[in-house]
Amino acid sequence: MFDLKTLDKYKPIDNKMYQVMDDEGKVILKNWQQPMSDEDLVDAFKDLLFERTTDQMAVSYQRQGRMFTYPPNLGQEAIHIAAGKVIKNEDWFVPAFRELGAWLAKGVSLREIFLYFKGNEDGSRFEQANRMLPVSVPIASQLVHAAGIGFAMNYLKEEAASFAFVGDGGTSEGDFHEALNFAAVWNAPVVFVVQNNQFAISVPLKMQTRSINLAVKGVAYDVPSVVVDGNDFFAMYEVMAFAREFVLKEKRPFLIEARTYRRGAHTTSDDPTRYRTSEEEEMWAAKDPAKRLRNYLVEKKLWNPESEEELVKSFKKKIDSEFEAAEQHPEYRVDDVFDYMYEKLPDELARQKNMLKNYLSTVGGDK
Amino acid sequence: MFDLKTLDKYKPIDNKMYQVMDDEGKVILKNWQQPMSDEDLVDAFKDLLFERTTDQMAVSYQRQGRMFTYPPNLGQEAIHIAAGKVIKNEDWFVPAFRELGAWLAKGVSLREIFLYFKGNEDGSRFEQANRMLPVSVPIASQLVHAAGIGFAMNYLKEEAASFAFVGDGGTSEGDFHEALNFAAVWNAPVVFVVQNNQFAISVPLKMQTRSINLAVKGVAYDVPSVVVDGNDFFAMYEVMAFAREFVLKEKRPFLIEARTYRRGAHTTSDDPTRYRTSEEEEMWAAKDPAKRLRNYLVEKKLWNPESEEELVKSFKKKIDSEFEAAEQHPEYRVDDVFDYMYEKLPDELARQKNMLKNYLSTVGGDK
Amino acid sequence: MKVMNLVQAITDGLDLMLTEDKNVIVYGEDVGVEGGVFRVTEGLQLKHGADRVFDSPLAESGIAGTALGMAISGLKPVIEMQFDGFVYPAMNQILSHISRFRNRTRGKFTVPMVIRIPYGGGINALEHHSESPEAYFGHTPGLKVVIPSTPYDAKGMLIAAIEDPDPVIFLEPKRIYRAIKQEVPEEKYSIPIGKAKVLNPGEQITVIAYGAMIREVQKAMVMAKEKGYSVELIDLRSIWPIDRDTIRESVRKTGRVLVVTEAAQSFGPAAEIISIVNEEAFLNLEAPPTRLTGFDTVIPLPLGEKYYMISPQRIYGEIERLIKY
Amino acid sequence: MKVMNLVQAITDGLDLMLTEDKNVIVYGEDVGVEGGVFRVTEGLQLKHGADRVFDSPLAESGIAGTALGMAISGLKPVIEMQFDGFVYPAMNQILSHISRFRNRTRGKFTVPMVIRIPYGGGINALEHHSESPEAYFGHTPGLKVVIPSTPYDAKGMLIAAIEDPDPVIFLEPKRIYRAIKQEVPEEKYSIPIGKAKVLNPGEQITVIAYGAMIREVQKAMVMAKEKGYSVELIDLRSIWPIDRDTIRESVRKTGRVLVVTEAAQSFGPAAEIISIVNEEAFLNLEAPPTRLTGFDTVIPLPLGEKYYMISPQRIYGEIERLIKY
Ligand SMILES: Cc1ncc(C[n+]2csc(CCOP(=O)(O)OP(=O)(O)O)c2C)c(N)n1
Ligand SMILES: Cc1ncc(C[n+]2csc(CCOP(=O)(O)OP(=O)(O)O)c2C)c(N)n1
Ligand SMILES: [Mg+2]
Ligand SMILES: [Mg+2]
Repeated sequence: MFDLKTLDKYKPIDNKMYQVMDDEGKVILKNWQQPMSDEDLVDAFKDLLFERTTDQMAVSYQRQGRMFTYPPNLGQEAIHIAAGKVIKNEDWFVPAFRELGAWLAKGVSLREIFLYFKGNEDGSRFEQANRMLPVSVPIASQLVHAAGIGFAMNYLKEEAASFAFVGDGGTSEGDFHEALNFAAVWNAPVVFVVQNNQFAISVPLKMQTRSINLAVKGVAYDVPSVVVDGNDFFAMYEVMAFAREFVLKEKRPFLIEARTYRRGAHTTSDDPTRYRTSEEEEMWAAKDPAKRLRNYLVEKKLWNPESEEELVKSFKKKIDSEFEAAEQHPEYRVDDVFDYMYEKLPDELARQKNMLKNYLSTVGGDK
Repeated sequence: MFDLKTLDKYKPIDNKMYQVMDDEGKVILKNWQQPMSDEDLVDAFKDLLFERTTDQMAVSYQRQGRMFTYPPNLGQEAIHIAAGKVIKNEDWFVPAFRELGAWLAKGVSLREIFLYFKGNEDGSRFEQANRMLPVSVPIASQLVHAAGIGFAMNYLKEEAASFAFVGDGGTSEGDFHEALNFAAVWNAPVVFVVQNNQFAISVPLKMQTRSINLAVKGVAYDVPSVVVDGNDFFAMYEVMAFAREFVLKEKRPFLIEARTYRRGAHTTSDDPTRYRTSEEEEMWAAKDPAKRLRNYLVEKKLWNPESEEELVKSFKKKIDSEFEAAEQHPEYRVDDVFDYMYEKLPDELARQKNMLKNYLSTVGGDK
Repeated sequence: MKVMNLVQAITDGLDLMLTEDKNVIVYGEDVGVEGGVFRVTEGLQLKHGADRVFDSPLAESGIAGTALGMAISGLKPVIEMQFDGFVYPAMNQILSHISRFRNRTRGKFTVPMVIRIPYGGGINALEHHSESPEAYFGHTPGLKVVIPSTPYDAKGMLIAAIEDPDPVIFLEPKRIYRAIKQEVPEEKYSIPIGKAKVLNPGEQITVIAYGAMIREVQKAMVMAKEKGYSVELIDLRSIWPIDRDTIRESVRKTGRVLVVTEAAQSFGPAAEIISIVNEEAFLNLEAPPTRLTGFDTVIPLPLGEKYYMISPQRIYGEIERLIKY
Repeated sequence: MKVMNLVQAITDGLDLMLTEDKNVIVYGEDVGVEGGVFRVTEGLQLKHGADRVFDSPLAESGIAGTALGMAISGLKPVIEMQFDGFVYPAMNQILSHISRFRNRTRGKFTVPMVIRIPYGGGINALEHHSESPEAYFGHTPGLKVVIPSTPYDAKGMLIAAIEDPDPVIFLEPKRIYRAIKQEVPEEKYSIPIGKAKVLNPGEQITVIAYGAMIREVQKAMVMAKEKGYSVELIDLRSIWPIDRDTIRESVRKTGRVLVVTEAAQSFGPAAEIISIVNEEAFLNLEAPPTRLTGFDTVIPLPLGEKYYMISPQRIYGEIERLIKY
C-alpha cells in the first residue's frame, strides 16, 4: 500500500514514478498486496469497461450528428475509476472535462452527460451527484475553486476532501499556480490531479514546460506530490486513497501527476494524425489500462474475457436507453435562457424575455 | 567568485543562502577574492549612499507635499547597486517599482524619477536610459514582458540579457508562473530577481506562500536559482554577474531570490508600526547593507567614514537641484492627455480633445 | 444614529453582517491586521478573528476564484480588490465563472458573494489606481453592479449585497470616502438593489450620475439654482440592474437629459443610459440626450488629472446649454 | 484574383506579411503543427519555420504579455486567442499594459501587435466558445478593435492591423469563416482602420451591423426589398475608432436607425452607436434609434441558441416597424 514511506521513496525531484504493474499487468512490486477485495476489483474493471463503452458510444452518437463536440477518455480510464472508488459522497469533485468514469461514480447520470454534450445546460445540473461541480471549460480556472472549497470545509469543520482535476496543458495557466499556493497557505484539504496525457490538443508536453515532470511543481508551494503511472489501476487507486487520507489528516493539499496518454482525439472535432505518429500511439496502446487490469484479473482467474462481449452488449443497451432519455428531454424553452441567471428574474431580464416571447408569438413560436 | 560549482553547493531545495560577509562586513568565505577593483568598489559604495540619500530626500519632499506617493528603498540598496554594476547598456531592465539604485545606473535621471512621482508621465520617458521599461504597477505583470523580450533577443540574435524584478508578494501572482514557464520553454536569457523584503505591504511572507524559500520555485520550471543575502553587496554582485553570463551562455533563464528587508514604509502612505515589531526592525537594521559594506571598506582602509557627511551633503545639493528641475518641468498640457495614446491621433480623440480645448477656452484655460 | 463617513458606514455594515452571520468571511490583500489600505476593514480582524477576516496571498484571480469555491460551499465571502485597476487579473474568474455558475448549473450552485472595489479618480494616485471599470461589469450578464454615493446608502446597499443570493460587484467611490458625513442608523437596514434615487426633484432637465460624480453635479446644481434652473438629479446607485422606471418617469417629465460619468466615453456607462432614454422617452425629448464623460484616454497621472476629471463648472455649462437648446 | 473564404483570406494575409517582414511572428495555442483549431494558420509553420510560427504554452496572459515584450523589442507579434472566451485570462495584460505602454512612456515604447480572436455564436459550441467581447475592448482606451465581415476585408484589414504601429484587436466572425466566398487579390492591399463601409445605399432606414450579423441583415434586406423598402446597410468594420462620419451622413439622410449586434444588450456595443446617432443626427430622427441585440444572459448552449441569435426575420420585423413608426 502506498504510504508515507513510499511517498518518500518516489520523490518527483528524482523523477521517480510509482507503478505497481508492468505493461502486461504483472505486479512488479515486492511484498505487494492487493488493496481491495477481489469483488471490488472486478467491479472496478466493469466500471472501466462501462466508461470505455460509453465513450465509444458517445463518439459514435457525435458522428451520427446526434451530439455536438465530445472529448473522449480512451486510455485514461484507470485514473477515473480509481478516483471514483476513493471519492466519498461528502467529498467535492472539481472536474476539468475528461474524467468520465469518475463523474459516473460521483453520481452523474449518463442522461445528463449526453444532454450536456447535446447542448443543454440541464445536463450540468447533476441532480443525483452530491458536491459535483460542472464541467470547467476555461482551462485550470476550476482549480482555485477547489482551494476555496477546501478553505470552506476547514471553516465549517467538515471532514471532506476536494478532488480537482486538470490536464498537463492546464499546468501552464496562472490559475494552476494560484490554486496550489492558496490551498497550501490555507491548509486546504485538496487533492490536485494532473492528468498528464502528453498533449494539450496538438501541443506536446515539451512545449508546455521544461520541468522534469509535473508533480515536481508541488515544490514551489510545499505541496507534497508524486508521479503515478496513470494507466496502472492499482498504482492510481493506492495513491488516490493515500492522498485523500493525507489531505484530511494533514490539512494540506496533495498533488498527483497521473502519467497517461490520450489514445483518442482531443475532441470529436480533432484529428490527432496531424500532430503525432502511429509509433507513439502504438507504444502507448501497449500500456493500455484496460488491458493491464484485464490481464491481472485473468491471471488471477477473476475474469473470463469471453464474458466481456456479452457484458459490453448489455452496457450498450443501457447507454442507448440513457441516450434516448436525453433525446426525449423536454424541449429547450425561452425561460431556460433567462430564468437561471439570478435567483429572482430582474425586471430588465423580464422585459427582455417578454420582448422575445412577444416576438415569438407573432411568428408562431419559431424564429 | 560565484560559479557553477557554487551554484551546485547552494541549492534552494536545501534552503541554503549564498553570503560573503557577515552582518558586520567580515568576509566569511574561505579563499574569497574581492570581485572588483578597490576603485570600483568605492564607487559602488558611493552609489549606494547616493541611492539612500535620494530616497531620504524623496520621502521628505513627499512629506512637504511636493510629491505624491513614493516607495522607499531603504535597506534594499545592495541589490540595486549590484544589479546596476552588472547590467550593461544593451541589457533590458524590467522593473517593478523598488529598484532605485539600479534605475540610476541604467541611466534614468533623478529629474524623471521625481517627475514621475510628482504625477507626470514625462517622468516615465526615461530619455537617456537604454532598454529601461517604465515602473510596472500591476504586481508581477511585467515579468511576462521580460520573457517576450528574451524571446526577441534570441530571435534577433542579440547578445543581451533581461533583468526582471518582482517582490516576494509578486511571486503569488499567476503572471510570475507564466513568465518563468514561458522564459524556460523559450530558452529566454532572463534574470528574474525576487526582492524578498519579507512583506507585501502588511502581509508577511508566511501568509504569501508555504514554500521553504522563493528561489525553490524555479524547480517548477527547470529554472536554476539561488537564494542570496540581499544585504550583502558582494554576494549580490557575484550572483548578478554570474546570472548574466549564465543566461546568455546557456540560453535559459535564472532566478535569484535576494533576501532582504524593507526598512522603511511600503510607500509614504503606509505606517509599518501597524503590522511589525520594532524588535524585528532592529534585527534587520543590524544587517543593513550600507553598514556592512562600509565596515568592509573601512577595515580595508578604502573609506574614511568622516568624509561621508560632506559627500552626502554634496549629494543632497545635486538631488535638490534635480528636484527643482522636475518642479520647473513644463506644465502639463491638454495635448499630453491625448497625444500619446496612438501614433496618430484618431479622429475620435481629436474630437474629444477639441471639445475640451473649446471648453477650456470659454472658461479661461482653467477648469 | 451616528455620524459616519462612507468608509465608516461600510465598516459598520461589514461588522454588522460579520456579527449576524457566521458564514460571512472577509478577505483580500492587507484587509487583516492592516485593516485595508483605506482602513475599511479596520478593527474587524480583532473583533471577529483571523479565521474570518484575513489577508490572502497577492493574487486577484485566486482571491476571486476561491471566493466562488467558498460561496458554493455555503459561505458568504466579501472580498476586496485593493484598487480598481487590480481587478483585471480576476476578470476570467468574474466573467467566466462567478457570473455564470448559477446559470450553468441551472441553480444547483449559487454564488452569494460580494466583490468590494474602491474605484474612480480624483485622488492624485499612481496609474491603475483611478479606474472606472463599471461598464465592463455592467456588460457581463449574471452580475449585479452597485455604487453608493452616501454613507447611508453605502451601509444599506452593502447589507443588501451581502444578503443577495447572487454575486454583487460593490464599487466604492474612493474620492468621497471621507468627504461626506451623514447620520447613519446603527441597526440593520438594507436598500434594495436596482433602485435609483431621485436626489433632487426638478422640472427642466434630468441629470443622471452616480458615485463621486454626484457631489460634482450637486455643486453644479448650486450654480444652476442661482440662475433659476430647475434640475432633477438621479443617483443611479445600481448599474445593473438599471432602474428604467425612474429614468423614464424623469425624462418624460423634463424632456432633457444629461448623463455624467467619469468612465471613458466610448462603449462606456453613459451610452447605455442614453440608449435607455431613447427607448423609454424618445417622443418626449426636447434636446439630444447628452453625455459628459471621461475621455477615451488613460486617466492621466495627478498633474494631468484636472483635464480629465469633470468639473462642476463643465457640468453646469452642459445643463445650461441643454436647457437653452 | 483567387476565390477565398474568410479563413483562407486571413491565412493569405498572414502568409504575405510573414513573407514580407521577417519581424512578424505568429504564435498561440495550437497554431503551429496543427495550424490552429480553425486552420487559419495552416501551412504557415511549414513555410515560414517553427521559429516564426509556433505553439506557446497554454496560458493567455503569458501569450499576450510576451507579445508586448516582443513588440517593444522590435518584433511584430500576431497572436491568436483560441476562442473569444479564452481572452479573459489575458485581460490584465491587454487592459493594463498593451493598450497603455505607448502613453505611459510618452511614445518611447510602442506596441505594434495584433491579437486575433475568433468570436461570436451560432456555431453550436460549448460554453465560452460563442462570446462577443468587442465592447470590453472598445471601452479600453489605447486599443483599436476591428471586425471584418468579408474575405476581401479580412485580408486587407489584417494587413492594416499588422502594419499599424499600435495594438489591434482583430475579431474574426467564426460563424461565417467558411460561409462566404469572394475574389480576393493575391497581392498586398490594406483597408484603413476606422472606416465603415456602406454595403448598400438606401433611403428609408440605416441598419448598422458588423461581423456575422451582416449576413443576417442582408437576408432581412431581401425581405425588405420585396416589400419595397429602401434600406441602407453600414458595415461598421471598426469598433474603435468608430466612423462617426459615415453614421452621421447616413442617419441624417434616412432619419431612422437600427443597430444589430450579437453581444449582450446592457452596456453593449449597440448603446455606443445609438449615443453617437443622438450626438450627430438628433434633429433628423424620425423614430427612436433602436437596437436589436443579444440578451443580458449567458449565450445558451446549442439547443437554446436559437432563442439568443438574431434571425433575419426579427431584423426584418424591426426594419418594418421603424419605417412605419
Ligand atoms: C483558458 C482556455 N484556453 C484555451 C482553451 C481551449 N482548449 C480546450 S482544451 C485545450 C487543451 C487542454 O489540454 P490539457 O490541459 O492537457 O487537457 P487535455 O485536453 O489533454 O485533457 C485547450 C487549449 C480553453 N478551454 N481554455
Ligand atoms: C495586481 C496588483 N494587486 C495589488 C496591488 C497593490 N499593491 C501595490 S504594492 C503591493 C505589495 C507588493 O509586495 P511585494 O511584491 O512583496 O513588493 P514590495 O512592495 O515588498 O517591494 C500591493 C498589494 C498592485 N499594485 N497590483
Ligand atoms: Mg493533456
Ligand atoms: Mg515585499
